Amino acid sequence: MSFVWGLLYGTGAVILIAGGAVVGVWWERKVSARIQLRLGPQQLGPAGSLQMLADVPKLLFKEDVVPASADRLLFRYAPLAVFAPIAMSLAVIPFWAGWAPLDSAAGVLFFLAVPSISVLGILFSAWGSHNTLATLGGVRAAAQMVSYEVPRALAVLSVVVLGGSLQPSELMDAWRWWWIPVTLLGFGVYFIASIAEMNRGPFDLPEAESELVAGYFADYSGIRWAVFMMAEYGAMIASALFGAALFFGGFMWLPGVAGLAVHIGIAALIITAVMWVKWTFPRLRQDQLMTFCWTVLTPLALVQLVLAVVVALWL
Amino acid sequence: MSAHDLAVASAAALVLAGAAGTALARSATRLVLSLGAFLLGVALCFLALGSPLLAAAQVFVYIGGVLVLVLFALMVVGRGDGESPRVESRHDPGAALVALGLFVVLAIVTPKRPSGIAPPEMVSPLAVADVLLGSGIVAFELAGVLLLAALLAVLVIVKSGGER
Amino acid sequence: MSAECRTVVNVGPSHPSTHGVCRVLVELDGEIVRRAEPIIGYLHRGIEKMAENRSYLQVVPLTDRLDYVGSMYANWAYCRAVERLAGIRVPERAEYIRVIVCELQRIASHMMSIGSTGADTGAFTAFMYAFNQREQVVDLFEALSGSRLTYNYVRPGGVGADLPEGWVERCREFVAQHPAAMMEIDDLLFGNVICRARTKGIGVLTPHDAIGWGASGPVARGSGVDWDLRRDDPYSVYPRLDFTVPLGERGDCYDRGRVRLWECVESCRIVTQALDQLEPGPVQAEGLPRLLAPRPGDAYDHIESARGSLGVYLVSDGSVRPYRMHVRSPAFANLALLPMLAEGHTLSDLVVVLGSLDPVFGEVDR
Amino acid sequence: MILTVACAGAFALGVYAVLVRREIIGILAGAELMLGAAAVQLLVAGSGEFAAGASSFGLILLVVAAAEAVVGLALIVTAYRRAKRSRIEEFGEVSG
Repeated sequence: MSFVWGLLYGTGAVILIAGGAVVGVWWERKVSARIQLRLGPQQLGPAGSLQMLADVPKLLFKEDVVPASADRLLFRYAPLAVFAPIAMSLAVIPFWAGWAPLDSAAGVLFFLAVPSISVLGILFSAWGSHNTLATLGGVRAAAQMVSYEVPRALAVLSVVVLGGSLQPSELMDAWRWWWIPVTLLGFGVYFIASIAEMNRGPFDLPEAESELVAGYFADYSGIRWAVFMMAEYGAMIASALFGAALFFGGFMWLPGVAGLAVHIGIAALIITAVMWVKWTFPRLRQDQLMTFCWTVLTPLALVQLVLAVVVALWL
Repeated sequence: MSAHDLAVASAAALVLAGAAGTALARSATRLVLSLGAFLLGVALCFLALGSPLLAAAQVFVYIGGVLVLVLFALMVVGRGDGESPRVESRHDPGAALVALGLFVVLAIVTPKRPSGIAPPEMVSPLAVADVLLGSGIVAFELAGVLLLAALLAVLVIVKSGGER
Repeated sequence: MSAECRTVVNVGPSHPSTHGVCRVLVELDGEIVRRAEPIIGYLHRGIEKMAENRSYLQVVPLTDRLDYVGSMYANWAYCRAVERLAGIRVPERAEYIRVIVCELQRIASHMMSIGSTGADTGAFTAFMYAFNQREQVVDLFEALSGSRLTYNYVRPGGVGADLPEGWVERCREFVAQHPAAMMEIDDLLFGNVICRARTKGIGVLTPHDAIGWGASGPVARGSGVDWDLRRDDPYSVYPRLDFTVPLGERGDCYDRGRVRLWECVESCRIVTQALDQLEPGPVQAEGLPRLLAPRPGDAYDHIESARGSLGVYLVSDGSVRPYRMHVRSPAFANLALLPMLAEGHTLSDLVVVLGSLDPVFGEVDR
Repeated sequence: MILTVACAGAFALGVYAVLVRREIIGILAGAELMLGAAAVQLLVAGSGEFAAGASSFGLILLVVAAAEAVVGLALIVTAYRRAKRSRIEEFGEVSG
């Protein structure tokens, strides 16, 4: 029975991410166009909203090129290894009072742990491509994603300390509105570290197009490339939904379906902010990226953790 | 055979297959893939044994951390010629005999749980925290000290290597 | 350390940040560039040789293809050499128009450079803002010459055509809004903390090296070398115009970028003054034959292009075709600095350094 | 039962890898096999009333093993950068 449920859930997650990616790409094109004095897509459908209907078949029908010198096994399945963990991480997001698709006792840890598997996929694709630029991108990705997991986990931990549980549903039951000011710093850290985790600007060094062309997915085309893109948007959606729940209460503001709408609304705002940051800031350099993580972000996360502990003890 | 037994059996199979691949693989790619399978199998074992906390920690620390670092080291060490680095073994009947003997001894002497019993109770993270911060506080603190020592050791190693 | 593990990376010839077709052979130690060697010639079309088989007027379109980001400069430098060779006097209105279009061209070219500084550091939005300005200049040029990239506008003896009706007003409108737009781009790009961190202290060129390696234009001025042909070897009507030459202090990528930015603002001042002083009159020297055949001899003349001192050397054997043409390309001399400036920085910085030298490979390879 | 046998097998394979591998990364992987197998066996043995204690000790084991792996990898990379070799027998020649 749980097996059937798992299959259903998996299909749902893939559909959610694919749909989210389609909407997200359109939205990103519109947002970036507004920021850049442009109009963005406007020919197909109202405000170009059907543009992705033209883009998706293009990606599907593109030739699936595997470089002759690539490690075929790694090259072919690396995109899935990047995508699958991110789809899995959606499972522990609390969408409803007392309910998450997988309401595990270690759910919050699960959300932090599982997406980190996708680093392996990135490394496999970088290695499998047999391409110097891709390898450089992979090495950068490994260093970056392993490092930024630390402040991200610490930031989430401060909410866990307040709630006293790693179980998403229990945590949300304990959620109170005054957590927002207490964990605001933590949200800042979570937001920045999440951008680094999903390899988006200004932390998109692994795929920096100005020096590494496209880094670890430079050799990919067609549907496999699209899976990488879906993984990126999936990570953005998952991080935004999880952050909206933990740091802003998500569905707690209104009962029922309205609460879900509020949750998704907050997540959409977070996603828009992620895009805003990407299209405004230049890219960091590798050494600056690591220095920022260890000397700014991690200490800030620790300060937030201490603050949360003090508040939790005082209560 | 219940669903739980099936899960345990598949986790055990993953552990064994991954371990065999790790010990015997010739190319670094296969070694890392096998090690990943083994570590994932261990995480599944933890889950099947009722400790989701340990399973998540295993994934977080090992697959997201240590395995990535292994790959990282392989990429640093193995680049240049571009080929996936070979990981040579010097197969030795003596070593095989030692390992086989160890296996037999271990399989016999280690305490077992009778199979076919109901899935174990889930261990809640709170219970683990009680133990770690209660009777296990010394071990917990020692682990922290060890981590700090490891961090310093790595810094010293890398720095001394960089100067030369 | 004898056994460093080095990776060799080919940046180019087809690569997003080489600003054309250049290949930089980079030896990396981790992320650090140990050696960067630009390999040029991918865009070599033999323009100097082709010029030997065309009449003097027919060479002008060839010079368009040298620096395709700033065609007006090569047009003008070539025309000045021809005029010196054949002793042609250019009407005053034509000289003013030349100054106006070349200063506009400086803005257009610097916009490309500043925009790609943004693109090289990953700030694509700054690129779009810069190109918005560049497009307006290109629109002005299109009204003037009919094309948007290779204008073929400055001709021996004058310019191709007089200013069309309403052009002066459009031009005034553009230069009136441009300084404010520049401030906005400055704020967006060089005011950004990440961009500062990415460009300050990167690729430092000392004034001594700048002079020694023959650097010119914003690259030399970014290092504080106070050298501008418009002022120091005055030509055309520049002595009648009031402008300052912006200088950098540290000679890093940041200073080179800022110098370009301020040059754009100064160009606006020059254009405004030139428009004010513009008098009606002919735009072509009268009595020029269809086929120029200067007396045997040689001539060299240079102007300050957006990239530096652009010189053209012509030898005539008395026939209707140049016997020999040689172009002194500032981009070529500036590009030679790349190995020195990039060494010891990271791969990401190499891209920024290359962008700050602003090479145009049509001119480097010729 | 199944788990115990699998763990014993994994542990023995780890010992074998440590004994026969020539590449340091291979040896390190063998050590990881042993530690992982031991951790699972710990949880098998400590089920029932000791479950929480076993989990806690498993967590500490995890930390220790991770620290070991990271120090080992740092040694590998540094040694490689210094001497450009990563095979175990070649280290006899390295001095200082």
